[in-house]
Amino acid sequence: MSVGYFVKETSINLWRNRLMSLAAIFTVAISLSLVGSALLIKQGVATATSEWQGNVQLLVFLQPNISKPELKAVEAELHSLSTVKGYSYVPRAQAYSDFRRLLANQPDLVNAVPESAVPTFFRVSLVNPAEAPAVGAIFKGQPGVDTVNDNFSAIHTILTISNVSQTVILGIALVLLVSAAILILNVIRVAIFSRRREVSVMRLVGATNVFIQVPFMLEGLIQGLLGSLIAAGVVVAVKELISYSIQHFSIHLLDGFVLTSHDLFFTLVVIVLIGMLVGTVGSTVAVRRFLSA
Amino acid sequence: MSVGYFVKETSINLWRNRLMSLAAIFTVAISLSLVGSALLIKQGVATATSEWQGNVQLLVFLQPNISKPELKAVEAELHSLSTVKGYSYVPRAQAYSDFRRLLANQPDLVNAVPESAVPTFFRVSLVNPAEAPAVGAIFKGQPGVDTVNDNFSAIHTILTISNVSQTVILGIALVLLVSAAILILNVIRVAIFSRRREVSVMRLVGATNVFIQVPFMLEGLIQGLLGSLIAAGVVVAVKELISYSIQHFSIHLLDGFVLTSHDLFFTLVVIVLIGMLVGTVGSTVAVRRFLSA
Amino acid sequence: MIRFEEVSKSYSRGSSGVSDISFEIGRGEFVFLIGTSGSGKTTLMKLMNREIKPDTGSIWVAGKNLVTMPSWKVPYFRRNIGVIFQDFRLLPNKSVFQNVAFALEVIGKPRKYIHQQVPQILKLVGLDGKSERYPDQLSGGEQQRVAIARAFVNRPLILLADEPTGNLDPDTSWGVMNLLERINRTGTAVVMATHDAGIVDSMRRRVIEIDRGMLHRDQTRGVYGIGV
Amino acid sequence: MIRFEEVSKSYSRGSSGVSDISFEIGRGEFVFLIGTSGSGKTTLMKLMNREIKPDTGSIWVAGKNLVTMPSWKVPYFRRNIGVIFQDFRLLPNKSVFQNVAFALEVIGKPRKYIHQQVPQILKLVGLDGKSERYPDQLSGGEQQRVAIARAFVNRPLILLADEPTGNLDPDTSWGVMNLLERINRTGTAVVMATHDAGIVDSMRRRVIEIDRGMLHRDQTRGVYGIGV
Ligand SMILES: Nc1ncnc2c1ncn2[C@@H]1O[C@H](COP(=O)(O)OP(=O)(O)OP(=O)(O)O)[C@@H](O)[C@H]1O
Ligand SMILES: Nc1ncnc2c1ncn2[C@@H]1O[C@H](COP(=O)(O)OP(=O)(O)OP(=O)(O)O)[C@@H](O)[C@H]1O
Ligand SMILES: [Mg+2]
Ligand SMILES: [Mg+2]
Repeated sequence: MSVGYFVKETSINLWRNRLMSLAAIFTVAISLSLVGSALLIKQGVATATSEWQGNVQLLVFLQPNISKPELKAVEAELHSLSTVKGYSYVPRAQAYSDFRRLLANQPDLVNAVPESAVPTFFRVSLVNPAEAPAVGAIFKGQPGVDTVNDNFSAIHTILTISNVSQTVILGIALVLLVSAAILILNVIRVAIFSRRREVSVMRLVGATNVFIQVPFMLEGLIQGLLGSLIAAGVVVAVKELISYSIQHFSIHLLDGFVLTSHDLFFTLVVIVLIGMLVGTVGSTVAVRRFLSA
Repeated sequence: MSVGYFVKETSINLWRNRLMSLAAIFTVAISLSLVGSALLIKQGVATATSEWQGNVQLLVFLQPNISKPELKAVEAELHSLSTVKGYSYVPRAQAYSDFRRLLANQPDLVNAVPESAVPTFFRVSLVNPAEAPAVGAIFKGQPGVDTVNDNFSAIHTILTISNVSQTVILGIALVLLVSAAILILNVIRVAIFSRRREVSVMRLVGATNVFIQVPFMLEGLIQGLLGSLIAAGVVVAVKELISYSIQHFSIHLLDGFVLTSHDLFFTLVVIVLIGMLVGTVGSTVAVRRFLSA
Repeated sequence: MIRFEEVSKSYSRGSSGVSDISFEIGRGEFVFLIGTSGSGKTTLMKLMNREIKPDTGSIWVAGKNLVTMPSWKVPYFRRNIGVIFQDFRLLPNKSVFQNVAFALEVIGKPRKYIHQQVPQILKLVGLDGKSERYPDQLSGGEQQRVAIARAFVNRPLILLADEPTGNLDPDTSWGVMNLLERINRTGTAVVMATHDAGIVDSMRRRVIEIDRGMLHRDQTRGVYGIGV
Repeated sequence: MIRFEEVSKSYSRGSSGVSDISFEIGRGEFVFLIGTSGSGKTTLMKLMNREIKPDTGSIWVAGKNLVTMPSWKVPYFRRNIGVIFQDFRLLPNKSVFQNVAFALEVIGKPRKYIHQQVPQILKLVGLDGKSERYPDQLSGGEQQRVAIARAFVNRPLILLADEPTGNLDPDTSWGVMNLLERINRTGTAVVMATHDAGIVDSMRRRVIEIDRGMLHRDQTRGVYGIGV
């Protein structure tokens, strides 16, 4: 059993059965491109969500007549809390202009509210947005604090959408993965079925099962590898396309939808490993059927 | 050339080559399930969008000191316009409670605005939300009208999201469709390749090309049909699953995401036609390769 | 019936094949094609059946010029010719009955005719009772006889038999030779490639000998070896 | 070397196969296996090679009990046995050289040894110059000779030859018979199924005749037909 023999054998077989090889490679490439793109999009959504989450803010409204020490106390409290990532004080002038912007469509309303009636507040960003209610509770009773607006229902909605869509996309990726595996096994099975006579002749001249299997295994491995490398190329292209579209058409909603090269790398590794695994296992299992006789 | 001969021939071949037949059927089923699901989701998004669009409203704010005849004139105008689907007058009391709800988080602001400062308005729904700016322009100068709030940027955002996602999903469906076609052709090619000897023997005993091709064509047709029927079943199941999830988990955001039985029927017809077409054409083309010699 | 005029055919690899062969075989003749292994007998048969085309020269079979024949006409041409291939070429997916019946289905014979003819011919070659078997369930000689039955069944004008007795025992071989003779007497031209000196010597029919692709001998009422 | 004890084997369809066969073949013997087409010669060969298992009875080959042999041992067992199959069973994806070399690669012979042995054996069967061809580029007789070369090349203990001259002309046949005799003289037992009465009659070796699956005659220094 020399390595040279198996290498030679495998390359001859790949070439002599190139129609079959190409079919297998194509199948791997197409199926894994789909799986990879789905995985990539899932990661994009995850990134976008944590980006959105980063924007979640707690607004601590202060009473108009808050005293300096009370203000200091609130600020000290914000400073000491480890769950608070950062905060900023919004003075009356800015709060008023924010208010005007918010109600720009109803000028009558805006005119009805004097600047003095607009409260000042702290804009607080949290380490983990899910902790917003707890942090809000700390300040709610505090002297000088009017009310705490955790736009929590907004967070909740975004988190729900994100979770649902991540689950759905992951589900799609899994369905695609299973489909890919079945499709690849299918095409390998059919390809090897047409070589069953060859296998039986090998057995008849005294080749052991391992000796027969190894070249088929290597063939499957190489087909899986080549197919998944093509798929990897497609996934990279898809990533570029998405990034380009987001920038070019300035779909601001999707600004958070950044695909990091880490995500990409992870996806590519997953794809290539799956391709090699399915190729190898598929051909090994397919050959074994004709070895049992 | 009797019909009986071809029917017998086809059924024998399907059975004697059942591994290949199953592989082809599986491939058709899996690929077309993906295509069908994508099509279905695209239609769901389209339905949801038109549902959302139906909720788009034009708010015609009236001046606090509007006179009765002026009010009548505005109402008459609304009544006469064919682009207006419906409208309702919102009196001060209701407008004020709407306002309170809107600013529930800022009680100071709410307290600062007296009920008398809140304007009354007409809530107008349009036949085609895209016409909102044009309709708005009609009322803007009119006596007694303060301002017109077409929440047009919201419509715009929703339409953009919807269009983008419909395009993306349609793109995915097309990619899946092309992938499906390639995968199916692939598996058929490989399956028929392993029967090339059979084809050459037929030629040698004087069978015409048509005589050889017809059973292969019928085989492909039946494989495509069976595969796409399975895919149709999967698509129906996907539809049920989506409907169930939306109701069960009360994902209100997706309330408009209704899949009509018309959409479903259309999708199923498309799938089955594609399956039959690809199966038939695929096997015909694949056999032809071995007929040229 | 069959006319070869200065026919040459060489395969891409090496110089093998046949070169500069001319002969004519008349209606109802019986001809033995002999020669050492690899001399070109099967190549000649393939040329007569238009399985391959010659490089140069012209071939006429059953009144048709095989060199200029468009490929869509080939199937119709082949229906006049029964061929027993050296490697049998049975359809592995069809039973014995179906394999033989196929030659009749191809030319559009009605079901009833087929169900009457096929069992008859299977009996003639000694395969009655094995008609439901598939080729891989038959012995070598039995497969050969299926091939013979298929070539006979549509009463061809010309019968090309490439070593039809190679896998048969002497008794069965003589049975097949009797059959070939009977077919020949009905006016069918028979061309048979063979290595069986005994058969050639006792039949005393026309012998064409090929030697390394060249026509070496064409003898009426010939024998296998010159020295015999 | 080979011992059959009351061996029976019937195929699922019909009653064919062999029944109640007993015989013993010693080291270095040369045995002809004869019988009409379909009598069971190939079935016996397949039993000796453990391609199939008997229904009842026991078979010993090269000191091994084939009935109880676990299937993972079969490949190692087969390396002691050279087989020439009636239908050649060449690997279509390998050239002539590779087909023959494969039998040596399987038993792990070094490259150098292979490159020295294979051309030698190909020359012996008259295929020098055709080693780069693929099976479908060979005449019937040439394919048969490749099969013969493959069976010889690893100097087996036992050689099973199923009609090894079926597609060969008389001269080449005699060449193959000489080869078989030489191999036999080195101590290899040879079992050869054949329909060639001339060869059997002039070699005068042991003859085992099978008739419809039963042992009909076992004769030292026998002839093909009883009456000859
Ligand atoms: N497809 C091919 N490609 C290359 N060479 C070929 C091909 N077919 C046949 N040959 C060569 O042509 C020569 C003649 O072959 P052919 O099959 O006609 O011989 P034959 O007389 O039928 O021999 P046999 O008695 O062994 O069947 C042989 O040397 C063979 O190797
Ligand atoms: N796989 C099988 N299934 C069913 N019957 C079979 C199978 N293989 C062989 N037979 C039958 O068993 C009988 C013996 O076959 P075998 O191949 O041993 O004959 P043989 O003596 O080698 O004949 P030949 O000289 O024609 O090669 C034949 O009647 C054949 O039809
Ligand atoms: Mg030949
Ligand atoms: Mg046999």
